[in-house]
Amino acid sequence: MSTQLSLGRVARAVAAKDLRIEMRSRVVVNQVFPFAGLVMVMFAFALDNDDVLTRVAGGLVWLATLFSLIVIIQRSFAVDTADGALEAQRVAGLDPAGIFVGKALAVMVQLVTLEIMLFVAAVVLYRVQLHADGAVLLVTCVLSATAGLSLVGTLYGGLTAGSRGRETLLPLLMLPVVAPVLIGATRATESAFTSGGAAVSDGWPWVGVLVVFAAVFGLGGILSFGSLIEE
Amino acid sequence: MDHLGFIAVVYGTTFAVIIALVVRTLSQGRDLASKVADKDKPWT
Amino acid sequence: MSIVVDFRDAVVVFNGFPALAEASIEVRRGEIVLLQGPNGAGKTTLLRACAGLLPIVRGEASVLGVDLCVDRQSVRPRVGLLGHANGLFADLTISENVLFWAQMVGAKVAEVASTLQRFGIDGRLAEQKVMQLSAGQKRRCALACLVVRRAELWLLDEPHAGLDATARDEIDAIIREACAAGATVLIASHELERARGLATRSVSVVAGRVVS
Amino acid sequence: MDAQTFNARVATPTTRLVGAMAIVSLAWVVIGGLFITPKDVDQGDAVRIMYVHVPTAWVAYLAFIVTAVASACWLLSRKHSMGFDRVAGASAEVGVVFMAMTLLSGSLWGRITWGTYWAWDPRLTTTSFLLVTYIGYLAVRGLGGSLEQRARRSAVIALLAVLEIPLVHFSVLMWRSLHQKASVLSGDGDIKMDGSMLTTLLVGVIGFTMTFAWLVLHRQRVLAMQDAMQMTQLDAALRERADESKGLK
Repeated sequence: MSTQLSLGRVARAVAAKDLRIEMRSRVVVNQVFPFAGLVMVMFAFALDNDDVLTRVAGGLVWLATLFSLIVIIQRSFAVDTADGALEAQRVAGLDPAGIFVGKALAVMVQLVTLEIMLFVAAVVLYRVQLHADGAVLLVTCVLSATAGLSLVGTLYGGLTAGSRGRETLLPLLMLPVVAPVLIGATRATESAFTSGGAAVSDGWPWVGVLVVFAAVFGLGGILSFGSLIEE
Repeated sequence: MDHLGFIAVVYGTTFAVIIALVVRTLSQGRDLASKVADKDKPWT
Repeated sequence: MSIVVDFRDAVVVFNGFPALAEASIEVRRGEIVLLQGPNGAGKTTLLRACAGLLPIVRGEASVLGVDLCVDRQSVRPRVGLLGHANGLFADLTISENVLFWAQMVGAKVAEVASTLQRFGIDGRLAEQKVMQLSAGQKRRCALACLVVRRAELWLLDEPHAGLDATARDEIDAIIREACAAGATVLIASHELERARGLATRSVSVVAGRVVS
Repeated sequence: MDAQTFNARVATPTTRLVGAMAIVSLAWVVIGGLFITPKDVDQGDAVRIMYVHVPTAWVAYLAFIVTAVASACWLLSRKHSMGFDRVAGASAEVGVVFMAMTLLSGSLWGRITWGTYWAWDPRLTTTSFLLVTYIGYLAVRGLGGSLEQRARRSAVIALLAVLEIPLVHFSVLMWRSLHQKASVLSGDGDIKMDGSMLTTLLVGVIGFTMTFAWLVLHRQRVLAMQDAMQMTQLDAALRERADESKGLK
């Protein structure tokens, strides 16, 4: 007799599996990371002004993250749908909420790694400056924003996985939803960099928005992921 | 009337779109109603 | 509970087409039933419906005592479906794949090791990535996953397809062993000679119906 | 086989009444809005756009409330009646069209009054996000699968949109309030209305709501017939398969 496993254990196993697959295949590291770096360089070409770049660096980092999120989510579900493993997980009766949380966790780890790289790139390429009190804000902002992005991405990625036209449907569904994260994370990051004369303390209310966002969609995803991945 | 062009565009498109929607809905309905038996139309 | 699969005039629609058209079938515990019939007759749909993947549009259907018209979820952990896809993660090794499923049902690591050994997957082979394996090795790996999941009802769709004679023999042995351990098996196959030798009973699926 | 009748009409006395009321009040809006009402003291003739813009905006938001409520009803009702799902779908279809018209008339009005087609006003931004979200909702409805799955999936998406929209609105609000308030927006909507202007606006709201009701009722019946057609075709396909299996036996 098989027993239903708790959400936490399913989530841990799924997250470990996804991360191990990434460690082996290195698709995200070898393809998505360079892509995101390239986007940062392209922004510099397009804006072509050092002062402007320093001023909008926060927004560019989060835009590059959003573009990469789409690709990472598609990769995350391609791993499962390539040989029917997502269906096998459904047939095995795994708690869908556990699959949801696990995949979101794995995506979150990959995104945070990517964002660290992007912020280093911003310091080097766009000449932003970060002070100690800003660093605390920045870390909190990155963690809460990334949680929200990963949860929403996984939610809509699960819906579009295996359906026709998923490449185009995913951004259409996902981007409007993550708009508050883009706004909030960008403002908080600008405060952390004190770009455009912003004060570090201005950023904290935005972190509140990001936390609420992640909580709302985390709960929404746990409740609804099962019905979204059903045929 | 000032801004006659703008006002004409607003009234024109709004009502044209509504009429188009109504016509499409009616023709679809008429088309299907002749194929679907009355027992499947709870409103009749 | 001796009747494992019980379909009565079940209709299952796939892409707007009645792939199962008022099909009725009864399978008892411990049977190995061969489903034969031409392509498009509804064999795959019957297996997927048994796994609770497809909604029953009309008629009645129950699997392992669960009414599929009401609840298609709770039966799933107890059945194992091996379709055209193996459901494996290509970038992981065999033992990691099997371990993943073992974790999901709370099986012990020692149990995984012994299962792999029984399947002749040990040593260097177990540490190879799935994408480097042959079709037969992949199929064996997928069956090993079913074994560690301790499925009560095995639903096998063309398990012999694309395999050489040795691999087919190995798969037959695995199926017999599972059956001896108390599992019930439904096999859809074109390898009639081979599958008849394996099955305790065979039925035909014709135009969405089951004919004995 | 009982005799089947095919009544070619979709309309019922109720929808005819609603339709007639819609036509009368919309005619009133055109005549009243363009010719009878006076110019506004501040806005001039641009205020005439309001008689169309405000009611369409109201209907667009109403449509999405109807979709959300119908989706929740479908999920919560024990029987999962398909009627709820069809109302949700029909309402979203009509709502998307009205929302597009609202954005068009709004930006033309903005060009006259504010001097710009677009301003990052929270209401405007939220409205455009609502439009894109419900275009996505309609795309999800078109994904295929069984009727029940379509209903479940789209109901979940509609309710997720209910979570999304307040968050979008709030974050845009907070974003704009941290910057200096856009000066073009001051005085927006505060029109000194005289009797005929107010009446025309009110009749417009009633007329467009009636139009919405008529469209959703009819569209929902069309969807019901499409679903019934699917069932009839299934019956035919079942008979065909039955003959096929007899022939092969």
